[in-house]
Amino acid sequence: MLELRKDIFADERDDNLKEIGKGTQRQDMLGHVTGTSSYFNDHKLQGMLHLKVVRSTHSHARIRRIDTADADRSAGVRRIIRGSDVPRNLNTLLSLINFGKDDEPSLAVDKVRYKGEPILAIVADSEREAFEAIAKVRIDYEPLPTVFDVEDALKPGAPVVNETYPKNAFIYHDVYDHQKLRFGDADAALATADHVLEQRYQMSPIEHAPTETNGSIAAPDTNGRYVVYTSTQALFFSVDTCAKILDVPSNTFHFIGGTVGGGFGGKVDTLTEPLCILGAMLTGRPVRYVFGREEEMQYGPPRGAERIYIKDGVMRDGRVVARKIRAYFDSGAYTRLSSYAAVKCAAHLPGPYTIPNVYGDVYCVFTNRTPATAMRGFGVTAMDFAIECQMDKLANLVGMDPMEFRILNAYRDGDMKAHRREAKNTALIECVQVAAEKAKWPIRDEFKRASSRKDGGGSRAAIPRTPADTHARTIAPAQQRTTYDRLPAAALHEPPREPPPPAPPPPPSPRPASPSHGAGRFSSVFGTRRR
Amino acid sequence: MTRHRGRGIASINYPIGMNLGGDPSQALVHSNPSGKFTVALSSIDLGQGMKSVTRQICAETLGVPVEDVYVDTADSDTGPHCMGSFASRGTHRVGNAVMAAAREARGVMMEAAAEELEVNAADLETDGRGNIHVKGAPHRSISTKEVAIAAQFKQGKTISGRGIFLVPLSNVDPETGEMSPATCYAHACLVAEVEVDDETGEVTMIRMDSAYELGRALNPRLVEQQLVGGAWMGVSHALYETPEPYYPDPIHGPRDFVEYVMPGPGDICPHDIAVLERPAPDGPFGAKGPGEMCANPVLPAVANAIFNAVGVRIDDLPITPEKVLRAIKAEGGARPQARR
Amino acid sequence: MTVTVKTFTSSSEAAAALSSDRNARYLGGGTLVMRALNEGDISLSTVVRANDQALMRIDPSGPRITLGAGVTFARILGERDLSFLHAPARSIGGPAVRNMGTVGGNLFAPNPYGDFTVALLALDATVALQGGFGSRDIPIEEFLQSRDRQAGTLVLSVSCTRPTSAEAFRYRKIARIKPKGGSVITLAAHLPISGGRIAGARIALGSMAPTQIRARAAERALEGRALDAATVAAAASAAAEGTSPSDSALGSAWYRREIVGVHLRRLLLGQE
Amino acid sequence: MAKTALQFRHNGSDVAIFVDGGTNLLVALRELIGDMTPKFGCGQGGCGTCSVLIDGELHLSCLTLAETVAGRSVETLDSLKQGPNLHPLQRAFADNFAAQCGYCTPGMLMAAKALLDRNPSPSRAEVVEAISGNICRCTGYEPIINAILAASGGRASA
Repeated sequence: MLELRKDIFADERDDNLKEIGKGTQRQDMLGHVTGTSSYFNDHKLQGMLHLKVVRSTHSHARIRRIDTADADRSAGVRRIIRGSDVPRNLNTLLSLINFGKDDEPSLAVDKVRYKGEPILAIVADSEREAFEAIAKVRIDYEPLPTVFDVEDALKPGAPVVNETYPKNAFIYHDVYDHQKLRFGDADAALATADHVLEQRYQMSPIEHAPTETNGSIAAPDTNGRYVVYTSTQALFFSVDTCAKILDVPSNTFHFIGGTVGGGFGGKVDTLTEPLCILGAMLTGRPVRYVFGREEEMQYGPPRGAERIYIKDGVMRDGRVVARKIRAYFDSGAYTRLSSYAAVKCAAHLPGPYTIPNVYGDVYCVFTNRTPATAMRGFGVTAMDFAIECQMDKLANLVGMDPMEFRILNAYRDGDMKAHRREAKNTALIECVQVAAEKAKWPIRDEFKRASSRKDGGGSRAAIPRTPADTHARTIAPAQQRTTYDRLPAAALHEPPREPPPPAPPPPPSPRPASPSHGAGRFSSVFGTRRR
Repeated sequence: MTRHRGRGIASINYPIGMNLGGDPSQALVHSNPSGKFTVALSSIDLGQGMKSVTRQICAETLGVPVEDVYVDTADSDTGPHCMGSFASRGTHRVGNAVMAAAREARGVMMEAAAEELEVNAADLETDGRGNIHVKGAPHRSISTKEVAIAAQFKQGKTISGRGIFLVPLSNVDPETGEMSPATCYAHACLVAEVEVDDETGEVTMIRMDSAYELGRALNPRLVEQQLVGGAWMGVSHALYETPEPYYPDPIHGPRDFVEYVMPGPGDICPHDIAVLERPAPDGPFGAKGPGEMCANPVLPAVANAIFNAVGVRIDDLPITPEKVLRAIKAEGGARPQARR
Repeated sequence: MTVTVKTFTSSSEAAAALSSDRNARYLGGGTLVMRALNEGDISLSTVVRANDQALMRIDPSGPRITLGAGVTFARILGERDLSFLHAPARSIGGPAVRNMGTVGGNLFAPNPYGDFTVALLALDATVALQGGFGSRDIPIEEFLQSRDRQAGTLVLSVSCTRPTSAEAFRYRKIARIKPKGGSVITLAAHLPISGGRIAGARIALGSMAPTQIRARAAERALEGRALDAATVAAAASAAAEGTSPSDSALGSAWYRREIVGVHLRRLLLGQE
Repeated sequence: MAKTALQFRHNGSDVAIFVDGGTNLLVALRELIGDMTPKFGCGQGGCGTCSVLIDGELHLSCLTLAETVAGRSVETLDSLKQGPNLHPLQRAFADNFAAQCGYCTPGMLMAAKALLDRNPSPSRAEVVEAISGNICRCTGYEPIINAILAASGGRASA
């Protein structure tokens, strides 16, 4: 049951609109209820082949030898694709926005870093024949020590998961193994707080579990192009990622998607498209690569696990005066998007409250598990769990009603937030008030009268004196380059490239002799000091 | 055997969009000669309603009925660039781009109408039903269809528009974390009521009451879809879901929908929702985005309700019956807190 | 090595085909065999079917009833005479799975499935098997203990005791998901009362061991006693004895041991 | 590969196809007949997106060996609409906003039809039971339950 509370903030709105605010039927509803909405897999192409990947059976191992002799001869096999067949077999998703280093191969070559990592792609006439060929592949592994705990991974001597980041942590600003947030003097405030509460929170991974699994169909199209039907949540991310990995101009591809059977963040990673297109390039036939459900659950990227430590200082009157947070994002074996989640998480601290002293360190850590990715509430969901459980405990500690405790500490218009921007357009207090009303949860009049638009700013608008870290870490930029990484460091500062010419010649092969086209990046950069 | 009830709350905010690469999205809007409009996007509808909400934004901006607009998503040959559907950016970023494109198209449409009606374009307004007329003189009117025909076949004008929304780049300070992470924030507060079985640790959802502030409910039915479905996912995250039930030990991972547990149709509880609208200054018609944040308050609210019911704190997600039972046993039994 | 489907009109022919081919599996309702095929189980290359109407027979009369191996759960739910089996039949899958899944297939379903078999175990079932060398009846416990080796035999039917009264047989499946989910534990109890005392108690548990097992210690605690609170408490505290549950995605061994007695007590006392 | 000839009724029309050994009905419907309304969600029997009616009974097409439907009648979501007119269940799903991504919708509608064909005025509990084999990841089930109750003339509320 949904009720629109038009009475609140009415003075800030024009409610005399014609189409906005109406419960108009969805444009796609007729398609949905008649089953005619067209998803990526609803395209039947003549002579379609089927791609399945051979996945690592180890969480961490060196690959000594890959023997495909029997598999090559297996009935119905059209092509077995190895890492060496992938034109640029190293990528990181956010390289399109110049954030992070290429660290993940499309097909593992010398080492596997998580159980289920793709090593070979087998293109066959039928799924059954692909499965039969997979069973005939022999891979000789040399198992390596594994690490699965984020804090263990950061300890000296921990197994190195991903050589691009030898300390098992994403490197921020070329210097730090975490993103910092510093606002005021949290340690000093903790020392004088009436109560200090330190707690540990943990969220295990979460699977997106969309009813439609990840997948794509790629087919040679007219004039040397490839048409790609895809379940992607980010069409141009996928187009440009494929152009980079396959080293062809992006307009080689005609991507079609847009109607997707649920995503929740699990279809951002361009998981299937590069190999699917490569399969079509190498066989000249349409190729489908769709995840089975077990693949989706085990090897499709989850929402990563997070471990969070919070130490709060609170006064007897209920004011939270300091919040110190250390958080670890479990990125799995590769970066994908967790590097950004940590930054988003740092900006989210200390939650929707005005706390004068905030200190945060957020780490993106590599372990030997399935790489994590974005999911609904990315970077925030686990932190909100931790903060709000903590708020409940603090309210209990000082003997306050938890609703009133939140209103007391809520941020208001004009307050300075810990990431040093003024709070505007806030509405937390009103939400608490209305929820209390709906739940028939009594709160006192003074809290009913509170407003996001009153009593903020002033002294709450100041940026407090913030001591510099006394033990600022001086990590040398950990730039160990791998054998795959062909991007010179200077490229990070390259201006955006011109778009490719409108009508390129059809690519003669997936590996053109001409200079790299695929490295074109989106036109801007994630902020670093150097800019 | 004892079952105990408890209530818990949580309040949250959520950033709209992301601070990466300016988070841009583009839209193209054009009319055919019958005055019917197409919005071309490369943005994805994965169920959240991208096609529907941008359609309403376009119709409102153009001043035409929603039936006269059709949104085409996700063809890389025809749809201009969009970062993608994530980070609660769809309604806000893409909506803004569509609004800009529709505004430009409307400008041409009004100029073409002005030429036909031999008035100044500034003196014209749309009636939202497919007509353009002189302000204060509804009889001096022309239909959008007639305008489109005139523009195409007589005036040589394209009734079309381009739109982009781009956020100024914000550097992140390595030492302090100073940055502009988002342009606006949605808010929520949720009260969860649960029942806890102190012999089995099983938690049953009894009801939820919530207030969500999301700028403007551009389409209340779509908002309801997100909030109801999102709260269900929040319950699911709180009590059920994990592909690694023994994290950090990566064993016994589920392989199917029997082993990956999510609440079924018999596990849902009544949920009363209030929607507040404090328009975001930079949102399309003030809208923010309800899609992601709707799940977030449920997790801590449920955890806090469990504490209220049986006096144990479970700080590890998901809060399985096993964790609850272990905690109750560690405490020597359930310790119900003050009813609220 | 693609997949070959062999369809026979008699179960004996099907059994012969099954026993002569190590890569053959018998197709019942499809919930196990078709899933294996879909997921790329290449050890399976021959699918054997039988259109023998004998496999579809239900004999609901008499103190022991017989169900053909091909009888679906939906059909059991349609038989008024089999109301004592309705709760276990209804606990399987959603409606589609109940229209497809069979009594015979359920005997082979691993944890967290095989709930109907828990009921059959409590009801002292016997399994009629057709092997390459003829047919035989074996007690269900013997069948379950040797289940891994039964791939080459065909189940023809299952017979079980009809409880003397509705209260004499109780069944409950504990799942995380409502109304349907995989079993955390499944319990079935057959407690015939004779002269106010329990005579011939059989308690069966699912997901408490690699296959469905009897809770013999709990049975001993009930045998010869009246079904009162003290007896139930004794049975409940003995419920986990002799079990060997595993950790799984649905719960740990520890959790299963902790709650099996609670649920047995609630089942026997008729509590929710 | 050896092919087996197979004839059955598909949404009221006779169809004849050749299937490979082991082909399931979902693949036969989608790739050989071209009826894309049943969806692949798991191939395990766990999600219900591939639900169809076989001789009026709800079945999972992914777990049905295609050749077992020889001579039988298979109905998919494509059979629900009568000409241009939506089936009452389709209308009710639309009116109740009971679809978001739409991927589970074909299976949900078939499960709902199987229920209403046998039980025209089900209780809420019966509706819940009827869709218990179908996963929806978007809606939280409530609007789907309400839609089915509304189509049956039942009370559409929580």
